[in-house]
Amino acid sequence: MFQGRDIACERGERRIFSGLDFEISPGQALVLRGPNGCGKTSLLRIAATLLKSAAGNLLWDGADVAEAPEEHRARLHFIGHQDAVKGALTVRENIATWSNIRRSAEDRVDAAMAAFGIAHLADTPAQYLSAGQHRRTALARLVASRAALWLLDEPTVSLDADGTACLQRAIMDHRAEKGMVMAATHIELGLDDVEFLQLKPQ
Amino acid sequence: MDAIGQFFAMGGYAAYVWPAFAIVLVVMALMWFTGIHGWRKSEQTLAALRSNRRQREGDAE
Amino acid sequence: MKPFGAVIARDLRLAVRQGGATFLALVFFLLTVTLFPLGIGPEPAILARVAPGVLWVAALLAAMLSLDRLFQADFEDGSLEQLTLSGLPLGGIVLAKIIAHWLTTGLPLLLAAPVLAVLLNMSDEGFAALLLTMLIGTPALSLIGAIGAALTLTVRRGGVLLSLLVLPLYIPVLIFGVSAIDAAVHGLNAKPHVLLLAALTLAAIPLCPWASAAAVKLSLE
Amino acid sequence: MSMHYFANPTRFNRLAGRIQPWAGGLAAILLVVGLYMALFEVPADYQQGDTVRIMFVHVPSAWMAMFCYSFLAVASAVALIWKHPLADLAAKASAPIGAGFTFLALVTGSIWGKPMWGTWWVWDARLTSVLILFFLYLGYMALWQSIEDGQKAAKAAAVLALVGAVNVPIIKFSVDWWNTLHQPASVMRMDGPAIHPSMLWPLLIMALAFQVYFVALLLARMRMELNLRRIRALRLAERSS
Repeated sequence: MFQGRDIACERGERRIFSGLDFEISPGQALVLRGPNGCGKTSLLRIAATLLKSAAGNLLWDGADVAEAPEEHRARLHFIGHQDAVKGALTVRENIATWSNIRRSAEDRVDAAMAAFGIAHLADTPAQYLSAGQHRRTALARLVASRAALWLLDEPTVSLDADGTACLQRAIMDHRAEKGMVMAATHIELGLDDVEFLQLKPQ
Repeated sequence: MDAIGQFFAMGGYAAYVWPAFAIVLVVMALMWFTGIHGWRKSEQTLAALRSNRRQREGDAE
Repeated sequence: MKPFGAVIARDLRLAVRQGGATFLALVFFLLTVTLFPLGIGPEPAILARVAPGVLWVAALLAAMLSLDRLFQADFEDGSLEQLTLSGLPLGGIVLAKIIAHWLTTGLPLLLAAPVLAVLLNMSDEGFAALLLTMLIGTPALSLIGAIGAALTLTVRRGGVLLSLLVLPLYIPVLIFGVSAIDAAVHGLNAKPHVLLLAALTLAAIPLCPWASAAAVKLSLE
Repeated sequence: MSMHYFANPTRFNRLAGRIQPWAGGLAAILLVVGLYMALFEVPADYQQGDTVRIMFVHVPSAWMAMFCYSFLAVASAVALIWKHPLADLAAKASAPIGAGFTFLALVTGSIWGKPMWGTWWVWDARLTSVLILFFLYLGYMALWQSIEDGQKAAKAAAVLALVGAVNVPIIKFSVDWWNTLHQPASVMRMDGPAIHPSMLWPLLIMALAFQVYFVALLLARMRMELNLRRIRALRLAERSS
């Protein structure tokens, strides 16, 4: 169970949002809604411990995340606007290096590439790939890592219809395995029983 | 007259003593006035920004 | 493979694949050293006299110029962000990247130094000291340089600023390094200088990654 | 009265407003008294003649150069550790003043040395350390300028100040070490002959004058930085509303 209590966020001297609560139980997905600049990305970055919240705290199964940030980071996977894909490395290497660094199992790399339809590009250096294929490589890392919590910031950017379908399937499988998802997205991901969190502009 | 001349000669080292003191005073004065000027200008800009913000809020009500 | 080793392996593989970085550092080192005889004149006695200083200054500049490769590329494509989320403390990640940077910069400079010492007609007693001080000193260059690289992460064209921040901090390493070689060349006891240099590097190992991590963290917010 | 009593910017602004003119006036008086004593009352030195008078501006400048950097480092530590809102302003405001004093210490030092050594610059251990300190100031100020986001710049500068502060003694030690290795036949040690009593008073008065001058100018610059921070916030709010 991943909870946020009375979270507030400040950028520069401006307060983006405050007093925000949310709760995600295993197998559940929470989609953030709201206009641009209302703090969707900031909330995701706070949940990923990339950004310190101005107030409030995050709880994982009741325990405060701030006490053991490293543990929290080891159980989440954050997909931001950037793909973090190295042109000099092949697709397989791009995925495998991250599973090595995150100590997750090697064998899921092939399953991950298959899940996002890039298995045929496994040994092609990433510099020859299109933006969509870069995005699929980045998203494939979600499947390759054993992260319980997926934090997705506009995951479908530069994905085509087929890519989006792969993402939906991956999310469904992830939720079936009691995984949790928190996503900021405009496109209807077509997921059933999803919670929504409306962020109001300040 | 000689005492004053003798004083300014600084025992023959006038070319070193006076420039040293002059540079110190000039640089300190420069730092002082740029500091004060910068502060005054920021006060004016802030006041200007605040007044037209109040004025804009006035129109909005 | 332990995550710490995985980060080093990743950086080394990237450096090998992209190839240029080590090569550029070595060519810069060679070029800078070659400038000095052209400037000072080929007279062997003079060259021998300035050789330790020239070698160390050139190596130091070569190491500094390749510092922006440490974080910049990973910062721009989002990899640095992912690295901070890898469950490994940021200080550990930074130390791993510094080791990879040293292996691809400091070590090659170390291997090239004796060859260039011949160019400068350095006396034979100095060679052992040159290698020893470079072995001990170049890690300190990568460690201290990492702080500058982290501080100038969010700065466009931060290269010049990086050198302004880092060069003053390199001075102690330079002084102890060169004085050790000079002592060896003159047959004096080089031990105290070498020990001081080693003390610098050992102190830098825990402190610099911690400071660099703090600087990286704030530019990622 | 907790540390944060003065943290409230408006209270600081009012307080600084009251202190600033008095401090400025006091600095001016002390300066006049000090200069008068230095130039008129103190006898010429038997060895250096009248050039010793330069000591009365060189030594206080060098002291202020060191003091400002320590002040900057402490303010940065307070800003980083206790998140005191005004501490990073104080650090940012004190850097140019410190750099100014370092520059003066270098200039007066080289003028003072010229008659003795016949050259404008001698790689004396003390002067070299002050020169390196000057680079640390320039690096610190350059870092502030080159990061747009005010909060990030403050934190980055604070980290740099602390790293610099740790390195100042190491650099000082290594330069002294280097100096003893290449000991030029330096005729005169930089801090001049033993300071006999008649010189002590003008030196202390000059040092106090510089110190009070620093406080007055620091307050003015801090209020300016505070205004600039508010101006930036207002402009940001305007742009996005």
